[in-house]
Order: sequence, then structure tokens, then C-alpha cells
Amino acid sequence: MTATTQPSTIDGLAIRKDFPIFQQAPTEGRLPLVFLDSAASSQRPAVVIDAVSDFYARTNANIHRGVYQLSEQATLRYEEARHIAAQFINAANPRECIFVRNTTEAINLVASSWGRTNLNPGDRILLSVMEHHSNIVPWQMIAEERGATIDYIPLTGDQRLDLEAFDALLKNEPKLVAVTHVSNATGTINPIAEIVRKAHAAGALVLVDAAQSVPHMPVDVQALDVDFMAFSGHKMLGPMGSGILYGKREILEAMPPYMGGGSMIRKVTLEKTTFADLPARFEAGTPAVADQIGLGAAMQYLSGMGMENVRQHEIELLDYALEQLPGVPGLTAFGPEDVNERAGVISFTLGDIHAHDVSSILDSENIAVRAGHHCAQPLMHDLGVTATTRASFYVYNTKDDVDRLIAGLHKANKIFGLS
Amino acid sequence: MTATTQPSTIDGLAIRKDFPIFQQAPTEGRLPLVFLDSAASSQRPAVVIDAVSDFYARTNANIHRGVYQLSEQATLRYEEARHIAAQFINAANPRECIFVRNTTEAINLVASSWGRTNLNPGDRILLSVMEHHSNIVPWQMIAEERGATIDYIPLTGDQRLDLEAFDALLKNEPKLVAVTHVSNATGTINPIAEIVRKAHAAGALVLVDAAQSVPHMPVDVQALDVDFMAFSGHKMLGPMGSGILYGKREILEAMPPYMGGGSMIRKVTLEKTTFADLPARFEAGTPAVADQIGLGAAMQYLSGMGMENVRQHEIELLDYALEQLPGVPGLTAFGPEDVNERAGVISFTLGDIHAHDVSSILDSENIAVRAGHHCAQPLMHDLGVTATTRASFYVYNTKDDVDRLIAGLHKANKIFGLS
Amino acid sequence: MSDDLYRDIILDHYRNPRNRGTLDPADYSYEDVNPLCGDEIRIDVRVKDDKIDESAFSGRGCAISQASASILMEMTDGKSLDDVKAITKEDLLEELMVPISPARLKCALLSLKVLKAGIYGVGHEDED
Amino acid sequence: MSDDLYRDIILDHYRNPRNRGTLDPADYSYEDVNPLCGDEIRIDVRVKDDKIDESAFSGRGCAISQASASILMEMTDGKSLDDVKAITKEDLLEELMVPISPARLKCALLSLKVLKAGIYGVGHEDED
Ligand SMILES: Cc1ncc(COP(=O)(O)O)c(C=O)c1O
Ligand SMILES: Cc1ncc(COP(=O)(O)O)c(C=O)c1O
Repeated sequence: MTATTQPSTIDGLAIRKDFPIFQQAPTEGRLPLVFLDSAASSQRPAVVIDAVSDFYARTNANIHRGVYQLSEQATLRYEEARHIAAQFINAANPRECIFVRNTTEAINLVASSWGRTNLNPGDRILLSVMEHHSNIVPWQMIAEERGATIDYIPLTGDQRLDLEAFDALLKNEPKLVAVTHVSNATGTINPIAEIVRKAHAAGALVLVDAAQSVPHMPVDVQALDVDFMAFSGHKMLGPMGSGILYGKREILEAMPPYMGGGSMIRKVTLEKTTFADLPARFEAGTPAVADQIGLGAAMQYLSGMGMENVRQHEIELLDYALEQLPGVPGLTAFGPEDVNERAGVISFTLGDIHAHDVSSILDSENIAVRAGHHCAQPLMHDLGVTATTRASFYVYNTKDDVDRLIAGLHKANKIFGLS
Repeated sequence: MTATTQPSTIDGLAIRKDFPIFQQAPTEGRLPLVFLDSAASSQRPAVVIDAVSDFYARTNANIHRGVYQLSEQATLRYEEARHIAAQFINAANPRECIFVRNTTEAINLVASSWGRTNLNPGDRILLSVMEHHSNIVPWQMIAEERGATIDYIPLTGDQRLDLEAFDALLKNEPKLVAVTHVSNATGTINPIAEIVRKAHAAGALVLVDAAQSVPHMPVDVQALDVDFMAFSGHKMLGPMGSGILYGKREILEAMPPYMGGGSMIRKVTLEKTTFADLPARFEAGTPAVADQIGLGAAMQYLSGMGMENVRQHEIELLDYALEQLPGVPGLTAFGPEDVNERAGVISFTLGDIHAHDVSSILDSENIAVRAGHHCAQPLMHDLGVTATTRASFYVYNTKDDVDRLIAGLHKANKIFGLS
Repeated sequence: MSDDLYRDIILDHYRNPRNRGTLDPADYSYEDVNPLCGDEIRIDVRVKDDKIDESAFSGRGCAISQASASILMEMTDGKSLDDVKAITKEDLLEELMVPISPARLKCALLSLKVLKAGIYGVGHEDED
Repeated sequence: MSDDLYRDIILDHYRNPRNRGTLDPADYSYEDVNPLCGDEIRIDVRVKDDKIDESAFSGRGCAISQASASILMEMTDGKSLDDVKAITKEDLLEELMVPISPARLKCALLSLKVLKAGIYGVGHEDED
């Protein structure tokens, strides 16, 4: 089932040495931490934490407008981070990378700025049933304001996009298709290149929610030909508060600003304001400079490992887990079986034990997993559950973590008298 | 001229020991740093930098939705920071403190959410000529969208608000008055309590841009009775990426969400979404948890010194500088002369030397000041200049810094052959 | 640590809930969800002489939220409305007899929130 | 360090700018501001036989932006339009003969940006 024959060069245990949180002694009486919630937010290596501290300790100043040395250095480091980000996703131009707080802000920016100028009554946009709330609610808000209609691509039985239904829905001539690259709730990897090709042929732009893909696999915006792409730094070893909205230059340039304020203007008078070029036009106010520099450091750290290797490492863990988990009585796992169509995410239910109870019992073993609707209530509804328990992998995980998880699940069954 | 007879208990030189940036050896051949640009962004003490690192190294996880210990601790610390913020500005309820990236985002949130639901064609809003672009551009954008009209309170000859004109403009029955507490370009302190009283009497809400007041003096939202107040963490020793929008609870509760996404919802279906209560309703997506925790640490550090003392310290520096500066040939300083109506900000021109040139020459002495329009182009226009040089003070400044500044200005005069 | 959470009382109420069901008609009915985890609780109450005559809860969710609803039904059976209004979070947590961590508080207290919202009318909102 | 910035050539051009003024009519006119510092430069050009016949700049700003405009006028005087289009940032910076720090680059290069935008037409934008 393994995707390639090359084994991963990544040793999760060795990598943990780079992460201060794994060096902490566990609280009195608790086992060592097994962190299986990276899909919610990853841990951060010392190089990232230090990049942030170091900025504050050495080159801290506001950027762009300062003539003095500190401000100059701060500006250079901030723009350097933008260059690193552009390289990381192979953007044609760093100006196409707008710094945002997170995926959510990126999508809201597009919904608000592009949506308010391009959506008219009767227009349609196309989402999918597996979207994270961040890629649903902004569209519902702007659609209601503009009188537009939202269609949703339904799912197949194993939680993949129903591509035939997609073809049919394109006949509605949506102006935009906004889909996730990887589902945070099931790990499903969507065929973005194909979706983009078809959407473009039907005259639609495509926004990709890459919150769960860019951290875990090589992603090339030019190869995929996406029009917009959004992702968060905190899910890829970077600081919370960092993130990127990628947009094709000519599309971004035609969009009005999102927030107004300092740095995004060309000239302000009492009557009228003209706006700056990209990327400043979309970065009003003092940005989270240190956080974005930290994101640059995270990307360099990941590039050092190689994103192919990151992906391969997660495939190996996934393979192992999908092999072992069926041995747990009562366990039902969702998502595609083929690891080539799936990222390192496993969502499951355990008999009739509620996900929160499973998660609390795992926590008593110091195993961190997520329980709930994963901000994907429509998907939960589609699965016929209110909540699942989710384990997700990253570079610092090992097969031992999977073994600890499985032991924890057996314990949950025992407490609830199920085995 | 000093405001109170109590001398400040703050020793700027001693305080520098808390700030790593002042412990750095200057670049080869440069003098020790004199940092006079805190109005743009302050420096940060080790307790703040460490609060951020420590979060990542010990209790890092996404908040709110996690059942396991790390996520629980992260959530507690995040909400603790909100409580600290509420205490710092004396908000009646922590829910009235929304975490935002910066002042700019806070004002855009209000302009977009409150503005889009409350402004109708023909409605008026009232700003002032001394506003920062962040408190102009968002209003211009929403006014244009909604067909509303903006009036501007003009200034007196010494850059204070013309309160008679204000009274007259209130007769236009604006729905909102949005003014700065302290001008970042001239240091003018506006009589907010009086402005609020009059505005409320005229039926208007009041938003206060407190970016330059909350960091430098005691501010009590209940005593001032403001409806909204915005400020940035990075100007008050906190991390970039942190900040607060304060709003009265009943007003915030009546406002629609700003951004849509995770955490701000009650229930999402494909057809319709209902929204969470305060403050979650306005905090879509994964917030900058570590940054906001760092802001809490900054507020505790400032409270430890006492905001009265901070203010007194800056008055002393201002007093000293305003006494010395007239000795520099060609120097024209703007803003009120009375230090009781002025924060620790001095904007000036030096003969016909452009502010950028002054600033570059000061930089050669390792003195960091700001040069330009200070994101207040309408104010610059009012002053009849394109740019000023600005020195601004904070807790780590000393009279020696003022002396170094003055020596630097003499040097600029010499280079340009003016004295 | 969390092992303590699943003591017999919780598991017993979870497996054998008291007053599970709905009442139609009812004098007070209210339902709410815990937006963070999706737990749902609905409580119906019939009142006689200002006292709770009959009550029932329905919904779905974790052992903590469901057991706590069941325990709350027991606590309030036959109580006057004023007494019910006077029940504090602490009172309910005490009855649960297990340590509730901050992340699970909302689960444990959802039923009380729903019951009070029903009795006070929808406008009421608890402080936290 | 920055002392070097204010060498005689800069101060000379700043104090005694070449071709300061406006031309009306002109074949190409363009103006722009440096949004970060508010420096303004306008350049008017008259062309004869595809060569710059006359040029003038106006505006206000720092010594660097104004001196650089003045130096640019000297550099381009009598040059063919193709030659002017070929002038790179590095060419201009070299003529300035002082070290320009990153924060001042936009000041130093504003005049070149304006001149090229005028000649290419407003759509043109330089990469950085
Ligand atoms: C008075 C005033 N308002 C608003 C702002 C904008 O602050 P920020 O860039 O942190 O959003 C500033 C700072 O530049 C300011 O001084
Ligand atoms: C697929 C997907 N989209 C969007 C988001 C939202 O990310 P953020 O909270 O960083 O804005 C997430 C993370 O929760 C996600 O997994």
C-alpha cells in the first residue's frame, strides 16, 4: 500500500530533540507525551521559537517606514520571509504572498474583497461538503449579502469528492470553486490539479484551502494553477499568528483592499485615498513581523528535511496505523483506504463511546488527540455522527506513538465495559 | 510645567536591563542605541519574549476545542490574558475584550461589522483631521459602500481638536464619533471624557483609537464611558500580532460577525450558520495565542511599574526635551506646549532639511527616530509639511537620550551647512 | 487522572439515564448545544404548584454531559422553581462527585444551562 | 556610516539641482510619490528624433530623492529613448556615488521609476 518504495529518511524520535516541548519532563505521574493533534496545531522546533525571540532581542522595530538600522533590518527579515514562502510553494513572485494571521483570515479576505466586487445576485459559488467551517462560513456571509447561491459537491461513501457530481455542478457556471486540498477531518486528498482544470474550463476561479496540505506534502501553486491558496503557519511548525494567502498577481491587483489603515495606502486625503501595490495593499497596520519571520524559519526547517520525505514519513505511519487499528473492537475509521489519497489523519468512532470520553481517557495516558466535529459539522452530518476522535501525524511522530494510541483505545473499551 | 509634583519612580537606565535589545553590543563602530521610536513600536522586555517562548516550549496546543491537558492549559492561559487585559483598562467584563492583531484590525472590525449594519445613505460619521490612517481609511471604505458622509473635526493652531467646531459638527447628528485619544504625530492628548459626554448627548457612539494612550497612561474605559476602544500590543511592550478591541457588551452582542470560520460558530449547516457568543463570535480561526499571552505579560509588567509612574516618567522627559530643543537652530516643534495635554511625542522640522535626511544622520549616531508622514497625511497637510521627524519616549528612555538627540540634530545642521 | 472521571456514578447514569425522553406538552422546553463539541441537550419540564412535577431530557453527547443531565433530573425532581433557579454550578459539580477538568466543564454544565434558560426564558445567559 | 551619504555630490545636486522646473507642453509627463515617505517627483520630457531634447523635474522630498533626480537629468540629457529605457537601478546608484541603505533605496530610485513610467506609459511597473 506504500506510495513509493523509498523509505522515509525521517526519524521521528531523533527529530523530537529539536522540539523543546518533547524535552519537558511530564507532569508528576504522567507518561511521556504522545502528540497526535498536529492537524489542529503543530508543535514548534527551537529554531522557530528562537527566530521569534531573536527578532525581538536583536532587530526589533516596526517595518517599512523606518530609516534607521533596526527598522531596516526588521524590514529585510520580514521580506526575506516572504521570499522563503514564495519559494516554498513555488509562487512566481513574492508579491503574490500576502501575510495573514491564518487560513481563516486568508479566506475571509478573498470572500470579502473578491466576493463583494465579483458576486452579484444569482451568481453561484461551489464548495464541498467536506469543507472546514473556515471555508464555508465566509462564503455563506458574502453570499447572503450579495444574493449569491452556494452549491456543495457531495461525497462518495469513503469521503472523497464525488467528481461526477462536481462535473454536473460546474454546469451551474459557478464564479468560484473553493475546496480544501486535504480534509482535516478525514485526511482525504483531493485531486486539485484536475479540479482546477475543469473549473477553469467552466470559467470559474479556484481557491484552495491548503491548511492541511502545505504542511505535509510538496505543493506547487504554479503546477496546480490555483488562483488563490490559503494556509496557516501554526500547522506547519511556525508561530501562531502567521500564515499566507497566495493569489495570482493579476487577480489580486484587481481586488479592492480588505482592511484599511497604515502601510496599505499610496496617498490619503480627507476626501479620497489611493492604495498601495501588492503586497502592502492587503497588509494594513503593523503586521505580526516576528511571527512571519518565524514562519520563514519553519519553512526552511521543513525544506531541510524535504517535503517529499515528510510526506513519505506520514505515509509510513498511516500505513502502520491503518493496519493496526482494525484490531481495536468497535473501531470504525473514516476516509479513503488508499494511503495515496490520504494524508496522515485518522478519524474514527469507538463503539458508542463519545469522542470526548475517548479523548479524556487517552489524555489520562498523556496521548493528545482531538475530539469533536473538527470544525466540519456538515461533514459530520454526512457521516451520521456528531463527533469523531482524530489522530493526526507529523514529523515527530513514530510507530511507538501509534502503539500507545492503540493501547489507550483498548483501555477506553475496558472502562466502558466494551471488551 | 510639570503635571504633578511627585517625581517618577522610574529609572530608565535601570529598566533597560530588562530589555535584551539594550544588552546587545552595537554593530562595530556604532554608538550605543538610543531608541526614540516607541510610538511606532516599542521594544519588549525579557518577560514578554519569554512568555511567548515559554508558551511554545511548555503548553503549546490549539485552544478551546481540545480535551487534553496541553490544550486545556493553553486555553486557560489565553483566557487569563483576556482577564488581565480587562483589568488593565477596567472593562466591566472580559468578554468585552476581543483579541485582534492590532489597532487597525480592531477599527476595521467595527467599521465593517457595525458600519455595514448601522450606516445608511445620508448618515454621517465624525472623525478628526489628526487621525492615523487606520482611523480614516476603514471609515472612508465603509462610508463609500454605504453612502454615508464623513465630517472631520478641524484643529487649532497648536494641533488640538477645535472643540467649538466639534460642537457645531455634532449638530449634523453623526451616528459615530471616531477619534484618537493621543495623536501619534504630535502627542496631543484629546479630552475623551468630554468628547464622549457630548457625543452621547447628541446620540452618537464613540470609538477611541487608544493606540498611543493605553501604552502610556492609565485608561479606564468605564470612567471614559467609551463605546469602542482599540489598541495594539506591540506599542506597549507586547508582541507584534497582539491587540484588543474593547466594546460595550450590548453593542458588540448586537453586531454581526466580522470574519467567519472556526470557533466563532454555534452551529453550521450547509444552509445556515448560527454564531457563538462573545468574545468567540469575533475571533474566527486559530488566534495568535502566544502573542496575546505575551500581551498579558506586558500588561503585568507595566502594572508592576504603575501606569501613573509611566506617565510621570514621560512627562519628565518631555519637559526636559521641550526645554532643550529650542536651542537647536532651525527647529520647529509641533503640538501643544502644555505637557498635561501632551504625551511623550515630539514632532519637528529642522530648517529645510527633509525629515528623512535628519533621520539618516541621526541613524549614523545610532539614534532611532521616525521620519515621514506618520500615517497621518491629512495632519501633515494641515501642518503644511510633507513629513516631520518624530522622537517618542517610553519607560526605557532617559535624559541622556534627549542629549544625544540634540547633539545629533546639531550634526545634521552642520552637514547641511545650516549652522 | 481522568480515570477518576469515569467512576461508577457517571457510567451508571450514562448507561441508565433517569427521566430520559421528552414531554409533550410541557410548561418549559429548551435545548442548546455545546458549540465546541456538539453535545446537544433538550429539557422539558412540567410544573405544578410552582414545583417541578415532571421533567425529561433528551439529546446526545458524551458520558459527562448525559450523566450530568440525568443527575440534574434527580436533583430537581419535585423542587420549587425558586430552588431550581438557586442551583449553582458548584452544586451540580458536587453531585457529579468526579473531578471535572476545565475542558470538560462545558459538558458537565450544559444541562444546568439548558434547564435555567428554559425556566428563566431564552434571554437568560449564565456568566462564566 | 550614513555620513558618507551626504557627500558633496549629493548636497551639491540638492542645493543646485539641474533642470529643475516643468515643461509645458511635454511629450511625456509623469509623477509619482514614494508612499512610504511622501517624496514627490514629476518629470517632463520633450523628445526630438527619438532622443531626449529637454527634460525637467519638480517635486519635493529628501536630499537623496531630489539629488538623484537631478543626477538622472544629467545622465539622460540627449540620450535616445532606448538608451534611457536601458538604464538600470544599478546605473543610477553608481552615479550617485554614495552607499544607499535599503531604507533609502526607494528615495534614490524614485526619479528613475517616474521617468520610465512616463516613457513606457503608465502601465509599466518596475519589479523589485
Ligand atoms: C494613533 C494610532 N492609531 C493607529 C495606529 C495603528 O496601529 P497598528 O499599526 O498597530 O494597527 C497607530 C500606530 O501606528 C497609531 O499611532
Ligand atoms: C482544512 C482546514 N481549513 C482551515 C482551517 C482553519 O485554520 P486556522 O484556524 O489556522 O485559520 C483548518 C484548521 O483548523 C483546517 O484544517
